[in-house]
Amino acid sequence: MKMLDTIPIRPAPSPAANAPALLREIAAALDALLLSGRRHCIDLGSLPLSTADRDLLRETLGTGEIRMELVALGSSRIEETGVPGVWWVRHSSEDGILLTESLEICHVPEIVPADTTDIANGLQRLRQALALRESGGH
Amino acid sequence: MDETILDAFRQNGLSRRAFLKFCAATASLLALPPAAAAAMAEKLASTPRPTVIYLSYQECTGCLESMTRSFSPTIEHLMFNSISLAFNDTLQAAAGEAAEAARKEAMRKAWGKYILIVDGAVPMGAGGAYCVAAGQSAVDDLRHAAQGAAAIIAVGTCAAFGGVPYAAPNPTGAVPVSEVIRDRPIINVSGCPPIPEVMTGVVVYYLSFGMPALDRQGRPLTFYGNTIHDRCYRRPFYDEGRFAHTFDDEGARNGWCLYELGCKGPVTYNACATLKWNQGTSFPIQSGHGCLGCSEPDFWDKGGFYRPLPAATGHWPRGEVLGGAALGGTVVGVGAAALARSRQQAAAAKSAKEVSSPSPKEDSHEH
Amino acid sequence: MTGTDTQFPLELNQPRLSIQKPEPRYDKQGEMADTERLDRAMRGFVKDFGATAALYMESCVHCGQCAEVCQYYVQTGDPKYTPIWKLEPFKQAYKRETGPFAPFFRLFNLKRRVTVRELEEWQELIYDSCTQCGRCTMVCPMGIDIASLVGLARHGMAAAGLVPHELWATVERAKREGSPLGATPAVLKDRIAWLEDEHSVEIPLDRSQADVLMTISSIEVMKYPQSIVALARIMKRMGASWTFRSDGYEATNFSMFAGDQQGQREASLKLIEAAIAVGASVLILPECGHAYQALRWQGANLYGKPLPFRVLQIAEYLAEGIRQGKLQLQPVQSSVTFHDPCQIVRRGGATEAPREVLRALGVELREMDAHGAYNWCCGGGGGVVTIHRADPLRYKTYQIKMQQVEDTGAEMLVSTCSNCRQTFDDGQAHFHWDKTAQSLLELVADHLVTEQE
Amino acid sequence: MSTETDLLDFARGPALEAALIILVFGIFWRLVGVLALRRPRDLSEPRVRHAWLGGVRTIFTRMWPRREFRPRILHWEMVSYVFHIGLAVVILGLVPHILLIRDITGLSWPGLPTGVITFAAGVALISLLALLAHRATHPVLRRISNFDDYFSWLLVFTPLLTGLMAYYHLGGRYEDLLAMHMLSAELLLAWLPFSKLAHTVLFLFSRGVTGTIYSRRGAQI
Repeated sequence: MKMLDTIPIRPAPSPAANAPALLREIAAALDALLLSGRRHCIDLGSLPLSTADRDLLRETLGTGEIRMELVALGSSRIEETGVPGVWWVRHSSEDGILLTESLEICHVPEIVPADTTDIANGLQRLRQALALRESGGH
Repeated sequence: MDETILDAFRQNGLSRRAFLKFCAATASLLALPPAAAAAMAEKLASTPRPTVIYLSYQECTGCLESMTRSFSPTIEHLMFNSISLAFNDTLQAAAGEAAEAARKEAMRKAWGKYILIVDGAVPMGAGGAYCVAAGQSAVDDLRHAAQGAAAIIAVGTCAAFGGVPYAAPNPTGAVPVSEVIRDRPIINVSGCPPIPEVMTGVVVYYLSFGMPALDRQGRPLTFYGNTIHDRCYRRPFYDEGRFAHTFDDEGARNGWCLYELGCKGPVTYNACATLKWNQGTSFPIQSGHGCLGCSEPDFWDKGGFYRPLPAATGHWPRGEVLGGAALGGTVVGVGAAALARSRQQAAAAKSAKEVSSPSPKEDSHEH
Repeated sequence: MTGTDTQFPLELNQPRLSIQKPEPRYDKQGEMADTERLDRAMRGFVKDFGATAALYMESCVHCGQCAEVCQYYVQTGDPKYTPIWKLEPFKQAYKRETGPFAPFFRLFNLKRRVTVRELEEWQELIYDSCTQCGRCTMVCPMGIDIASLVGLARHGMAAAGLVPHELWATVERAKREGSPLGATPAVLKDRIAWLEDEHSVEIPLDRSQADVLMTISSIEVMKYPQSIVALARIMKRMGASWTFRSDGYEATNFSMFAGDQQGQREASLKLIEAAIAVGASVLILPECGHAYQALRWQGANLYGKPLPFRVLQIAEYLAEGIRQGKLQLQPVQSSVTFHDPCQIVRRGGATEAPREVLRALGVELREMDAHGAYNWCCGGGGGVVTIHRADPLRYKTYQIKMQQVEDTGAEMLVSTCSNCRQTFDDGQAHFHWDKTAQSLLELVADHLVTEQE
Repeated sequence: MSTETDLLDFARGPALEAALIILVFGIFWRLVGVLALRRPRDLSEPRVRHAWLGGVRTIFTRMWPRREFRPRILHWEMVSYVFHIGLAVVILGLVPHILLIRDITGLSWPGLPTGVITFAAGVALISLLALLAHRATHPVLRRISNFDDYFSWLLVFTPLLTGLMAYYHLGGRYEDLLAMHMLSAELLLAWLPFSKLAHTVLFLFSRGVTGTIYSRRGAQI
């Protein structure tokens, strides 16, 4: 009887089929961003991307200047690619599982700027802390 | 109870960023266009956290087991942030009369507004006696609970289409929820079990956008809009005519199409091929086994899991039946020929008589 | 003349060219109710239906290819001349009466009964526009032998008295006088005596014993007597023991054309019995296509047992003689094209014999574009040449043949069927054509190596 | 429980069984009903021995028209050939079809890529349309065509069309289209023995018989 791990399993070959179309979509979205300021988002999870597709995307877009890490409900990585205005966004869960991966074409991804309510809440917390410090500092 | 979902997030110490991330992940899961994440965020930010009642009848708890393994949105997020799970036999701490009392209280408070999740088929046989809890039969319980529900989500193939209990010979007279309740919107989330993210995703979708678009089987098109076959990574092999003929042949090792081994992918609507299972790890076909068609009605009774789709479903004895047809045809053919021959003989005899006594008119010809 | 329509008198002795556009008409023989006529037609048609004919009737896929090779359709473009359409009422009758689903069709009346009107209308299609040449058989992708089915259809038509007058009259005369053209035994004796005198040849008649029974077409007796002389000279040269018999000489069988089976059988039996009476080992059929069909291939079946002698068409006999060195021939210094008589070649299988003879004559044989089994019919077969009203149609089809012959550029046109020859002569006169069809037999007789050598 | 999958189950189960029974029953009825008619022995002296060999040969030689006939018939013969080959490729090359045949008969062979099948089906459909147009316009074909011709055409056309539609999910859901496809093909099978479509079997016999008769006479056939 053959051991299971001796059965040779070869993965099916998968050429880069979708990346070229994606790159053209990105170019068009950048055009639109420059002209009208419209932001665009491409959900990479909804497309069948092979390893070759990913490699081609990575290679073509390159690495940019900004790399951010967001820690909320697990970690998220927000990286600008070598093409300014194109952001590679990866959200992971608390267990480190990739939830969604997208390319955002915008000046800054929407999730980055601090929200007014959150700022207000933070300000409130800051004031409380200050008050506590002033009252209890001595 | 008018606390919104965003409020719930904040109360749990989460920022709007986390909320946006939740929405983005969920929209991606639901295969909504990226712009819908923003719409969802807006809607959920203002939607009151709904009450959910989860009832279990003839089922195996496989669906709930599956649901608790959802990674996006996680069941924890659902329970703590998005919904108020007021009753679930298995998950709640309370038991017995305390549990029943809690349920009654929750239903009374949210009467007409709560979401009812039903898991399992409903036995109708013997007056519903095959499934009784707290002195009430499943069918009566369901009828009552449904009256106060804004919508019903039938989770699992048993609740949606009858599933295992409904399979022939169906000794308990089991029926799907849709045969008991006809006056409430029902979303069928079929599968044995359904994909965890599909179950949680449907709940979030319902909260964000209301009733989803359904197919004819009452399933959300978002998850059940395509067949496994159409989204299968092995589909190119089908198109090239490359098939595994046995589970251990060259084709199977090469990962070729499992159609010949009985894969029901072409007629099975589900999201297995795209969402996959166990946090996107794999799905049956990727693991080398054909699709059983578990999200389709009557999948137990379709002629066999390993019979190829185009094969006849009936298990009639081919040789005997067709041989009999050939024999019958031969007998009828011989009969028809015998009849024709006897008519020919009669015609020949009559014509011979005419020739032997020629008609005077023909005879009297002169030039 | 009871039994035929007096409105259209028969003019059998008129020269053929005097016939001007005849009125379209349906001929009927005998007085009987339509139902009786129909009953007879169906019985006559159905009673001979065997598995083969039934198979053909079942197999047609209505592809229409038969029309494209039929001279009548090709020359007129009229779809009613589609060969399989000529059988339509009979196909319908078959499906209703004999086919495997016949009881079903009768029960639900899915195939309605054929009417006498239809049969009358189809008379032209069954007789006037089909020479039973069998070209359609050669193209049919299902291999349906339409020509043989037309023969069966004619059985029904004849039984119902729905035969064109001239053909019917020809048959009647053949039955009454022993010959369709008046070559009675007495006339035959006279002719032979006169020919013996005139040409100083010996023509044996009514010998009691002979190896070879020679038969004759009355067309030859009446129109081409030189053929008989040619025959006598060749037989003498070959040193054969042969004879004509006044009790069995007429090789033509117009009853077969008309569909009169009784008559066909009687005519064949005369020949068979005469051959047996003289103890012949060979019965030779003259240059006549349908005689070959009637006796060579249908004779034994009508007789009921295999014939105790061989049946050869004269060209086959000549070819044998040449092969055995009994005939030496002088070369013919001319280019020749050969017209294949349908019943001898396409439907008879004697394709090579006449060509063998032509080769022995050293001619330059220029085959027509379609020859052998794919030959175009002269247009006179199947009894069509007897039907006066069919003449305009026949001339149209004859044009194909003329063109074919012209295209070869051959100096001489040879055939081995007096019925074809008669058709050629008639067509030649009609179109003032410069080509005369020659008899292969006469050509051989004219080129025998002279006695001294 | 749901009608749409019931339809597919019906097509795969009872309908298929019924169609096959009718097909086999009908073909035997028709063939035996014909072959059991009188078959008198031909008593004439054959020119050629073993004429049946000629019959077998004719089954093949009659597949292509003789040179003499080609100018007038070859073009439509080719269209007809294109249709027949296309149909054969679709019926015998598509893996689901092979699996069905294997399920019924136990016979199996390798399939063809679906691209080839789609192309063949498209070609078959187009040639069928052309043949219909030809039948509806050519005077000879108009004259000799009957209900059988047009209905049989429809019954051949429908499974091809529904098959393509099912494959490409055009105009409905796959299982509905598949059910329609199977039902239409089953209707075709059940109709076959009683119609001109029986030429699929009859051609062997009618060609063979004519080939035998004329080979026996030594004629070219």
